Amino acid sequence: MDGIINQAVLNHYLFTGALLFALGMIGFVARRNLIVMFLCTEMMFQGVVVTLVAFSRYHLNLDGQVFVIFVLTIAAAEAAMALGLVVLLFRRKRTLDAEAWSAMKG
Amino acid sequence: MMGTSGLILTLGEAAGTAAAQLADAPGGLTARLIPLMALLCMFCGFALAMAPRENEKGVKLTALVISTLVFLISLVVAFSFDWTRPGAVQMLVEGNWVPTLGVKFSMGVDSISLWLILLTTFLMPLTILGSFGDLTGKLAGRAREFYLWLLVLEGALIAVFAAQDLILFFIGFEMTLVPLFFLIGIFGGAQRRVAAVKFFIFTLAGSVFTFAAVIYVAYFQMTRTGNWTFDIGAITKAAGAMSASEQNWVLLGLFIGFAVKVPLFPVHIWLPLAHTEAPTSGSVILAGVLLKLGTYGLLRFALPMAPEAVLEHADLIGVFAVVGIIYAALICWVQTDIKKLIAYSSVSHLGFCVLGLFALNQEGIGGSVIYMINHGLSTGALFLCVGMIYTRYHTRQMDDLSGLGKRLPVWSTFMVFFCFASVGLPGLNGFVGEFLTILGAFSSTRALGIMFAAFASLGLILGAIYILYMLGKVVMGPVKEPEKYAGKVSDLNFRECFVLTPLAVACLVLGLYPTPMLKSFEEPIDGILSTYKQIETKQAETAGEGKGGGVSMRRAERQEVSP
Amino acid sequence: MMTLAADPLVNEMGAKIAGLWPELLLVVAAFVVMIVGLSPRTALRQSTFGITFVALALAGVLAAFSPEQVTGLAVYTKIGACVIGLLLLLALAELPDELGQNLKDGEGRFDPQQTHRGEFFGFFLLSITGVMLCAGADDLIWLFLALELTSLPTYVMVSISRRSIRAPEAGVKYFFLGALAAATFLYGFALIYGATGTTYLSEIGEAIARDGLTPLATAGFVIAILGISFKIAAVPMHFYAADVYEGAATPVTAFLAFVPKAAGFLTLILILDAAGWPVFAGDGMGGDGVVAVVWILAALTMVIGNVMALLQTNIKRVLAYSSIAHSGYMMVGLLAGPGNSVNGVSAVLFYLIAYGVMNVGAFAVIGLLKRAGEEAETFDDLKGLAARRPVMAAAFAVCLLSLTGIPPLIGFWGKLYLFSASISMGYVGLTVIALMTSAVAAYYYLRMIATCYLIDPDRREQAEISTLPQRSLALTVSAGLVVLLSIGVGPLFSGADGAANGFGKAETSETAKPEQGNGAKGQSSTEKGNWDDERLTSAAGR
Amino acid sequence: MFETAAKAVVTLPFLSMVICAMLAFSKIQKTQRLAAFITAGAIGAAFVFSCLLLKDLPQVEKNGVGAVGTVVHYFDWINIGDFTANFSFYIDGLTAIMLMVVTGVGTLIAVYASWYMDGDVGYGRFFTYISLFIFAMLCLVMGDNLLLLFLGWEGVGAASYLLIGFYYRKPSAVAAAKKAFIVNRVGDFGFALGLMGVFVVFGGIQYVDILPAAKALAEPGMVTNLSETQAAAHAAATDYWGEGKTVSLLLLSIPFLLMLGAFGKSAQLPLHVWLPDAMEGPTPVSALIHAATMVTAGVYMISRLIPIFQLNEAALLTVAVIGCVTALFAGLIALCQYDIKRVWAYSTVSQLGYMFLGVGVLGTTGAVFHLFTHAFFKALLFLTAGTVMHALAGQLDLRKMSGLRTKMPITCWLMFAGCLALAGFPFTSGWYSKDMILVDAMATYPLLGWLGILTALLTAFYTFRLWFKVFWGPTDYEMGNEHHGYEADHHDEDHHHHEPHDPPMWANLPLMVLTLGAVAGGFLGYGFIKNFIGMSSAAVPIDPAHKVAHDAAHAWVPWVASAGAIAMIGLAWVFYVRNRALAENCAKTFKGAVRVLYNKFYVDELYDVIIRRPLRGMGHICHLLFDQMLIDTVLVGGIAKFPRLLAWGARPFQNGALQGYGLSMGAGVAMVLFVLYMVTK
Repeated sequence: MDGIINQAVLNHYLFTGALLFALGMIGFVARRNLIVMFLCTEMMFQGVVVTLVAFSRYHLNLDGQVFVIFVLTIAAAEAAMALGLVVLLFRRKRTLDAEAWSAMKG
Repeated sequence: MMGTSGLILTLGEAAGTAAAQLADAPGGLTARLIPLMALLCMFCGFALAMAPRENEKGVKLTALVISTLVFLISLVVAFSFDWTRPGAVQMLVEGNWVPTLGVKFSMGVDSISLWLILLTTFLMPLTILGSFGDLTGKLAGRAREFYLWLLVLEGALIAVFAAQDLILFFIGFEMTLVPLFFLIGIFGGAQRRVAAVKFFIFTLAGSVFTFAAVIYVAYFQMTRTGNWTFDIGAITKAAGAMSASEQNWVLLGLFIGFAVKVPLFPVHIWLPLAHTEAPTSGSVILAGVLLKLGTYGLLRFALPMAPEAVLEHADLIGVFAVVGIIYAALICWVQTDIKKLIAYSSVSHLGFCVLGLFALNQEGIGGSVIYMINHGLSTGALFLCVGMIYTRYHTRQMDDLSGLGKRLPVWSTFMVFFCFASVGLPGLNGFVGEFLTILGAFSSTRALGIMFAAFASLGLILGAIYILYMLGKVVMGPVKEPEKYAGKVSDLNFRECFVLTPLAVACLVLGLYPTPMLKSFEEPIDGILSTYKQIETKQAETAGEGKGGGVSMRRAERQEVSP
Repeated sequence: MMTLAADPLVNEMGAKIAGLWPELLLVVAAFVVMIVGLSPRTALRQSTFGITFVALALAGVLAAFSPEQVTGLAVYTKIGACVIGLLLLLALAELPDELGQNLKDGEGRFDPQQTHRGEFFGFFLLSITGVMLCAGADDLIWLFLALELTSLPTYVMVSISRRSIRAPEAGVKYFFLGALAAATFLYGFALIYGATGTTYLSEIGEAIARDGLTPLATAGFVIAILGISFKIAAVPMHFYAADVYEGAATPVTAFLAFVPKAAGFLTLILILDAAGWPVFAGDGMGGDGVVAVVWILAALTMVIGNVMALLQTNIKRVLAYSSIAHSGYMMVGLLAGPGNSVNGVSAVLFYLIAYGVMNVGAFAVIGLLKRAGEEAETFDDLKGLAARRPVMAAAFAVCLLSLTGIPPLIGFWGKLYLFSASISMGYVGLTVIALMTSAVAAYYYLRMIATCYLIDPDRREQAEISTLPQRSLALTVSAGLVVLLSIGVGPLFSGADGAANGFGKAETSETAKPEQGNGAKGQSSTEKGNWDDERLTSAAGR
Repeated sequence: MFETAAKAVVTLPFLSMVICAMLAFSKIQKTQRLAAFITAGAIGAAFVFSCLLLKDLPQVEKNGVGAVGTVVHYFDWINIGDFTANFSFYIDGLTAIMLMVVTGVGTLIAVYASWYMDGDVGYGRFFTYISLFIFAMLCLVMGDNLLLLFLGWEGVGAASYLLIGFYYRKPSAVAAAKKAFIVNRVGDFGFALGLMGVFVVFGGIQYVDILPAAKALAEPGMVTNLSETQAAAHAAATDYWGEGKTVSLLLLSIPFLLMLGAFGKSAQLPLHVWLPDAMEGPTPVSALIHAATMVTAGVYMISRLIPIFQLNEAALLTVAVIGCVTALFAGLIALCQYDIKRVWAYSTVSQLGYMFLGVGVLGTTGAVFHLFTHAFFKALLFLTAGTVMHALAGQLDLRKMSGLRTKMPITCWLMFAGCLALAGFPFTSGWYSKDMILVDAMATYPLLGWLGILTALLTAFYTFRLWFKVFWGPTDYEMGNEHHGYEADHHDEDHHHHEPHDPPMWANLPLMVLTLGAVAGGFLGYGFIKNFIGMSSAAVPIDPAHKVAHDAAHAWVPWVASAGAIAMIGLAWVFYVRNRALAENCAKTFKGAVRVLYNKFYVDELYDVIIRRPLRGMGHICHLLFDQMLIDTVLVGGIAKFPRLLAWGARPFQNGALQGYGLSMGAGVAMVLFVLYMVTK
């Protein structure tokens, strides 16, 4: 294992990860299409992934990267579920607008 | 690994050990009578749920028989109680309940608990007998539930008074809410739902503070000894060492809960509503026994656990008590509903009770305890009387009723008698407590003082005013009845007389010969006051070194003189 | 702390597997159920329930005889999950039939696309497996996977649980917000990993003990806690709860109120343990932030949960908010941590089981109420229940009173335990808030009881009461358990206590604690200087 | 024997009460008669036992030390801590006198009442109450401690309440009963506080403890061998609070507090208002309770506790002044009343004023003597008035009767004897006792003495005004419309009411005995009373030489008073026999004064405006404003609303939109991180 990244480089990666995470969150709030919203959560996951990988390199161990593999797996599973769910929803209301699903409140 | 043996298995095991522990209690069967009473009430109460709905008579009789049986058992307990040492907790039954927190199922009685248990068991059969004619109309066919809850209530009350474990006390304390909630909510008047919910929430909201204080005191005890226990004796012993500010908080916590239960001005507001809406039996037990849980709690916990805080704040509490006495009495005077009037009079009377407690001397506390019992008898009887009127005329408005002395002479005689007892006529029971509590406040060297006694005594005048006002309207005056029932009602029947007579006799006996009871209170009260004596000697010592200080000096001088 | 050796190289696969037999059994059973559920033969399809039931029961027995190396926490959780799982299963049993998927009597043509029966029980088993795995986790990755295993099936269960349009709505809200929360706690995990350089909980714990809670670690823990508070429906991640609970079929709601919550709390216990119970970190160790955050969140959770419940007319929403509030109570215990005399962790574990039991009872009643084939879930539907079905009403009342915390029911014992722990850690203020809010809670619980008992039934307004034997059984059993456990509460107490024994007890015993503290401090002061060296050596070791 | 007798005296009326109550409940009209026999028998037996006590008294007294009475323990009553109050009796000369009065007059009146109440539906009930009253009164006079005194005190109050309200369907009777009890309670309020003060200062409330201790305090040199408790009381009293000030204040205020009780019970200003109204009760009740016995309890109490009153000169002066002013005040009102019983009622208030004047100037002998004689002649006057009322079917208005001498001669002359005694005609009983008080008063405070004489003149006038009006002049009367206290239904009107007539002989017998007492009680009882007071705690030690000188110097007082009284009788004769028009002209001339007097100086109205209405208003305010508005709605309601308020605040975040929830969650996370940053910074 070679190429220890230093604190400064780590910070760049971390910043990138945090940015992705935050963008994902903003996107989730700002967009109305369910599929786009789901992609935004995926983006948040990717932010985490970047962070994990950066730390992994920084600490010089593989825990982080192992973690990333599992995160990606779970993300894939979620994507599959999301697809199913979106299909189910679209069948019921013929729209993917998140606003359409706000009957329950209070 | 810990706790791996499976929940069900351990549960069974624990039940077995608990049963074994119960069975191994020393002293044979008599020693186990107290939990027996409580459990008998509970089990039989719940068993009533399985009784056939049609067999109302059977249900009534069963309830009566069970409560009478419990009364008899309590008499056996009273006779096997060693009256030469009334301050000691006797017939103690202990079993581990929750070892992790040191919670025990422990019941035992000293003289104060025993008298209050006797009050409960004495009132209950009479109440049940008195309620035989109550469930009519829409409520017909619901006798099962009614007597179920009454019996459960009795069990909970016995548990409260006999509890020697704080958690057990608290369990009983809170458990009383449920039966009364249903009694008021199902069998009450027009506003019964509001009343039931208000009663429940109000009391519960108060008692959460008590709960916090209880846990804190138990925790404090743990820090002193290293073991968790909720044993009342142990906790009380340890609690005195709390710092002043801790004591203040603990007192505040305990006080809020108990004050609501008492109920003390200004948190009395649930009581008139609960009383007016409750069925007669509910009112009787509510006024007769349940309110005493508050004063009993203050006596058992607040006084011994936070002595310094009590000394500091007794005057303030006294002010609330006195204001309550006068305030409630004034309100009584403008009531139009007889039951509401008596309900407010309870607020006024319980003010005396609290005042006596915080006088912190034998006279005051002894008076307060006997007041608890006496108020239970006389006010309970008054509620029964009002209930008898209500079953006849279906109204309790003073404007609708007048001159019943002519129509119902026997009832009127009882009514006047109990009113006199309630108003504190010497020779009847109400007087003993009322006088002693005021005397305690008057002569107290630890707190309160003459002005408290003076203002409390105004309650005597106002008490006479409102009670006579009510008598003058209802019993006396030209005959007036609701037209629907005019001339159709009959005087008390044998059953009703049979309900009221024992109460009247008890009122008279306790009014003329309360000394044995009072004497039996001395020792337990001494136990409570010993904490205060210690504080005073401590203060006297420090004061002896420095400059003389108020309270302790007075006390010290008195002690020098009296022996 | 953990029984497993810290070094992953010593990690013997066999030993680990031996502790996972219950989980393995459940996973296998889940697959079996999924396959059998697709069988065209009605009898086989209907056997899914039986298989699930037997599997759960067997898993419970297996868990009870777990080998030595399995932690007390895991064993306790597994048994608890199996017992409550069985209750939940009883409540859920008739749900696929209620959906009218032409399965019950084999009438109509079999359409594999229309049947969810197998999936339903399969997902159910998988989710419970997730909870069990959570308890045994010794690694952040494992924890993450277990949490997701718990959650993912529930998304599906919610979405397909009802024919009503509300079910997909609940599903979409649950799923999307769940993903958001998952990303959040994952981010926290990443930061924890970053701060300590390891994903092993025990090593994280050592690192924290060594270095204190660095700002990065603190941020990691707090973000993780925030993310996980979605699972336990705590502020600020509670928003979904009411809508999802309302939208899902009632038995599924009961499931949601227990299973993810249990997983969440287990996770919180584990990561807070890794954080060295920040409370003890006290001065200089940087735990103040975590404590403050948990304090505030607990208070807000209790307050918001309880007050919002007051406004509801829908019973399921009321219970949803009450579920939020109960999370708040448990957070109070969590904050106390292993405590210095009463183990807050064991209090939380106790309360989880207690809550699970009474919760099933309360939801089962609602599950039995129907109006025009749909769920009847408003207060009006409860009117006169006592007169019509006294036993059912009594069981309902017992569960609700227990939720209120009326002694001597089990909810009271739970609160006693929680609040003793928090008071003994000095959180008197928080305890008072908890108690006051529980008095507020009494109002809405009482309102339900009052509606059942005190309001006379009006013929036209009456809801139908369906006769579902298994759901009724679930109700009866849980009410019975509430009563039984209330009286014989000691064993459950000691069980929870044993489960939490691993946490803090040794540290807090009078002698051990100061030594450890000193040791940790001394270590950190000496080794802080050559942080880089250490990093290098550890890297070389790998 | 002595002890048994003492116990029997109290127990008999109690048993009688229980039996009568049972008879009353039985509702069998025939057995009701039995109640009268039982009551009269019980009280009579109590009288006999009292005589036995009397006989034994001197012997017992010789063994005692000084004026300390004998204590007979019956049973424990209220004992707790340091506080002891038993059912024990304290028997000395004063007790003996009171016993004679209570049981003696009580027996006579019970016999009379058995005729008077005949045919009333509440016959059994009436005698139950009478027994209760006698029981309580005996506790009052025999109790060995202040609390038992208080028991009797309140007990007679309750009996009085029940008896005044005997005709309970009459609103006026109900109001009067209520008033009596409540006004008495005001007095009892003071009494109870005084009692407690006594307990604090003296460490006990038994006479055996407090009386010697009080004497020791007043004259420190006189008692040398203080007992332990007394020493304690002494020490405590001098320096109880550690400052020496507060307690002396308490000690000084005790007499004032006790006095309030006495004023209430004995209807002195300003608590006199209840007694005239109390005449709503059956006449025997008025005679027994509201003239002869109960109302004198205040005098008894002050006499009994005279050592404590002696500790405060101002208190004694207050008692004397109040007594004197009340005497005059009530005498004035009596001049202008038209209701026979009310005249006698005001006269009672006035005579009680004399007694208070007596004790106020330390003339306890005179006061108790007057109490004794007054019991006889006032009972006689009331009973004869009752006879008249009975004869005229409840008619009591002086303006509606005249010249009844011819119809009921016996009654006429019986009342005449009573009037003479009341007016203080020489050598009647009233002359002896009243003038004893006047001499004492003149010797101490001459002004009060002269006011007393003035009152005596008024007394003579109003007494004979009544007698002349009723029995002289043309025979003319208007029947009342009452049948046993209630407006008569015409169909059951009793025939023998149509013609006024004397009662049967056996009913008149008690009246004759009373007449004997009224006429001869003075010179027969003079030595007896003096002797007994000397043997009691009420004896005031006075230098004998001094006393003789005083008496000699004021020997003129009785003669002046009686001369004036005779003159006033003459004046009354002029006004009400010779020329009745003259009286009416006079009344017209002084119309204003007459109206004020007729309306009793508007005291009732004043009390109504300044006390009753404001108090009831306060009740309404407390109920509506404080209880319902402030506490229930604002305070409790507010607290109850608070959680909902919070919930309304939180609700907008629960808007049901997916993004909204996402936003809230994100914002929540951000805020938490911000807080974290602030905390750890």
